[in-house]
Amino acid sequence: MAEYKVQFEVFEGPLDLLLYLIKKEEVDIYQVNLTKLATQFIEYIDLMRQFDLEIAGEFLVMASTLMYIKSRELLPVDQQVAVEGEEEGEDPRWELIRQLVEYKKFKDAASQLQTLEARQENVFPRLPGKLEFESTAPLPKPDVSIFDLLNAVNNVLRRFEKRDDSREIFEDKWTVSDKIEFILKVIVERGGVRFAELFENAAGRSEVVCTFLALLELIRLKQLICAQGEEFGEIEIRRAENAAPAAGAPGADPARSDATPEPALRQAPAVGETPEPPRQS
Amino acid sequence: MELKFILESLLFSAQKPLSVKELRDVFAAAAEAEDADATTQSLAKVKDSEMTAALEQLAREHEAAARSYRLACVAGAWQFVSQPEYAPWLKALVGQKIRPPRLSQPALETLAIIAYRQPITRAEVEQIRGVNVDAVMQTIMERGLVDVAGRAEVVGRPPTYGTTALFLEYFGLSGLEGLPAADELRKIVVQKPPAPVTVEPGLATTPPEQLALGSAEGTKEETPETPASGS
Amino acid sequence: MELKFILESLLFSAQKPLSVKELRDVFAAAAEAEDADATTQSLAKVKDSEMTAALEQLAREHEAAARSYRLACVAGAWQFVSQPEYAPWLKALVGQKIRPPRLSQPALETLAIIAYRQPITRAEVEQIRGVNVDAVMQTIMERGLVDVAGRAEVVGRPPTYGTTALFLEYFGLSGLEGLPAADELRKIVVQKPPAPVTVEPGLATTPPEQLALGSAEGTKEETPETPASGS
Repeated sequence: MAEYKVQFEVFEGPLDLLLYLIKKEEVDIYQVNLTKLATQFIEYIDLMRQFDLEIAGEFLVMASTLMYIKSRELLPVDQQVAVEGEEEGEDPRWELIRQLVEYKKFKDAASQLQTLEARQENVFPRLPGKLEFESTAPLPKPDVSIFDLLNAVNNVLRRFEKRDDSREIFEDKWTVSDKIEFILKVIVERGGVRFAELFENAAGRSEVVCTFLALLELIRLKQLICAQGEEFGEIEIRRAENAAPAAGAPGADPARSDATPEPALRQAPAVGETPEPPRQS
Repeated sequence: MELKFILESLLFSAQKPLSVKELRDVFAAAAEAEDADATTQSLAKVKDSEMTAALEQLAREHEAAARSYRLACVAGAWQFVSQPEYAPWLKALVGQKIRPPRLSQPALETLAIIAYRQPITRAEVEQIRGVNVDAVMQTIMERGLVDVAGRAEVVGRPPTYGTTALFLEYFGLSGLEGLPAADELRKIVVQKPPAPVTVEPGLATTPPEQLALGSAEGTKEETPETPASGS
Repeated sequence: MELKFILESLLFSAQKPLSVKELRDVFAAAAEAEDADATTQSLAKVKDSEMTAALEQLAREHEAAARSYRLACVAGAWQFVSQPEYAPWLKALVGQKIRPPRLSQPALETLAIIAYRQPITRAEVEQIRGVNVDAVMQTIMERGLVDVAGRAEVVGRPPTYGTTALFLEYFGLSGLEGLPAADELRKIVVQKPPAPVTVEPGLATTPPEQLALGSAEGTKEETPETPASGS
C-alpha cells in the first residue's frame, strides 16, 4: 500500500502514468496495446480510489478517453459508427499516441536539463583578482552631467503640473517662449554665454524657472550645447554647430514651442507666492 | 598579435562574462588611448563575425588541450569556467556556490516545453503536459527563468511565454540553439505507424462488465503482451 | 585525477596568489567535506615536495603552450598572470569595468529632488515623484551618491536623506550652492494650505498643493531641522 502511494505521488499527470505503464510493458509507444493500456490505467485509478487518494481531474478525463477508445474497439469494424464530425485523421488512438510521444520527448529533454542543472552546480567561473596598472588614470566619471540632473528636475516639474491641473493658471509676464527668444538672441549676438549670466538679472523665481525651462527646451531641440569645461568650471552655453538656422526657434516651429514649453511653464510652481513685480531685465 | 590571443587575455582577466559587444567596446576603447600603437588602432573595429570566429576557435583549442578549465559561452557571453570534476577542491577554496534549490520534475518538464516551443501559451503547455500548470508556471516565473514573451494571435489574445537569459545561465547554455536535440524537439513529427495496435477481434465479445473500472484482471490474460503474438 | 590538474583548477579560479601552504589547506578542507569521495580523501595530506613538483610541471606546460597567460611563482605564491603585451587591451578593459553604468531617469529625478531639497524624507521624495522610490533610493545609496542625513522630527522619526561629496564630484560641482539656479529652485513653493498639514489619515486627502515641489515649506512646520521659517 505504501508503495502504491509513493508511486501515485510521483506521477506528474495521466500522461506520465501512461508512460510508466508502457515502460513496464517494455514496448515501444507505437506498439502499445491501447486497450490493455486503458485497462491498466483504469485499474490504477481504481486503486487510487480504494486508497482514498485524491484523483486529479486530468486523470478522470484521461480515463474517459481511454474508456472511449476501448469501447470503440470492442465493436466489430463494420459496426463502428463514425462519430459525428470525426474525420479520418481524428482517430482518438492517434491523438493519444501523438500526445504520448510528444510528452515522452519533453520528459527526456527535462531530464537532460536536470543533468545540466546538476553539472552547473559544479562549474566555477574563473574570477580573477582585479587588474591593477601603475599610474591609474583618475576614476572615470559616470556618463552623466549636470544637464542630466537639470533635465531630471524639469521632468519632475512637468509631471507635477500634470498631476495638479486644478491649480490656477500662473499669471506672470514671463513665458518660456519669450525666454527661448531671449536666449537665442543672446547666443546669436555673442556666440555663447555663461550659464549663470542668463540668470543674473532675473527678477524673481518665476523668471528663473522660465529661463531654466527655456534653456532645457533649447537643449532638447538641439539648438544649444552646454559644456562644463572642467570640474567645478563654469557651464558654457553655445549654439549647436549643426543647428538649423531657425528650425527649432519658436517662430519657425510654433506648434512645438507652444506645446512643450507652455505646459512646463504652467506648472506654476510659484502660485500663491506673492511674486515680486517682474522687472524687465 | 593574433586576435584570438588578445581575446583570450581579456577573458582571462575579466571579472565577469563578456559578450561580443563588450569585447568590441574594449577594442574601440584601447584604440582611443593616447599611447595606442598601430596594432591597437588597427583593431579598433573588429568585425563581430571575425570576433565570434576567433572565440569559437579559442574554445575549440581549450577543449582540445583538455585542461582543468574551458572557455564557455553562456547566454551569449564568454567566460573561462572550471571542469565540474574539480568541484570538491574549488568548493573548499571559494565555498559552495550559492544556487537556488534544484528544480522539481514538473518545473523541469514545463521549462523544457517552453524552452523548445517558445513563444507558447499556457494552454499549449498544459496540452502537452496533460495537467494544469498554474502553480509550476508561477514558480519558474518567480525564479526568473521564464517571462511573458508577447500575446498569441488567437481568441482572447492570451500571453505567450519564453525563457530568459537567466534560464540559459542557470543551465549553462550558450543559447537556445544549444539546447539538447533542439531541432527535433521544436517540431516533433509523429509518424503514423501502418496501423495502431488494436485488440484481437475476440475482444469484441468481451462481456460489458469488463469495461467497468477495476475489471482489469480478466482482460490482462486475454490481451497478449505484444501485438505480434496471439493472432 | 591528476594532482597537477587539481592545482591548476585551484590557481585558475583563485582571486589571489596561493602559496603551497594555502593549497595544502584547501586539500585538507576538501577531504573533510561530508560528501568527500575517496580521491578527495586520499589527497588530504599531499606532501609539499609533491605539490611543488606538480606546480613546476604545470608552469612548464603553460610556458610551452605559449598562450596569452602563464603560471608564475612570485614570492612563494603561485598565480596565473597575463602576458605583458596584452596590456593595451587589458587597460581598456579595466577602464571600462570601473565606469559605472548610466544613471537611470528615475534615479536622476530622485537625485535631483534630494539635491535641491535635502534633508528630505523618503515619503517626501515619493510625494514629489508620485511613485514608490524604494528601489531607486537603494541604487543611488549603494552608489554612494546619497546618504542618510538625520531624522525628521515627525511621527516615526523617519530618516532624512542628503547628497554626498561623491555626488558633487560626479556632477562636477564645488558645492550644493553650485547647483544651477539652486537658490531659486530650492525655494519653489506653493501656497501653504489654510489648515495645518494633517499627516494622518493618509496623504490621499492631502490637498494637491502640498504634494508640490514646494511642499518643503509646509514640512518645515514639523521639521525643525531647517531654521524656522515664517510658519
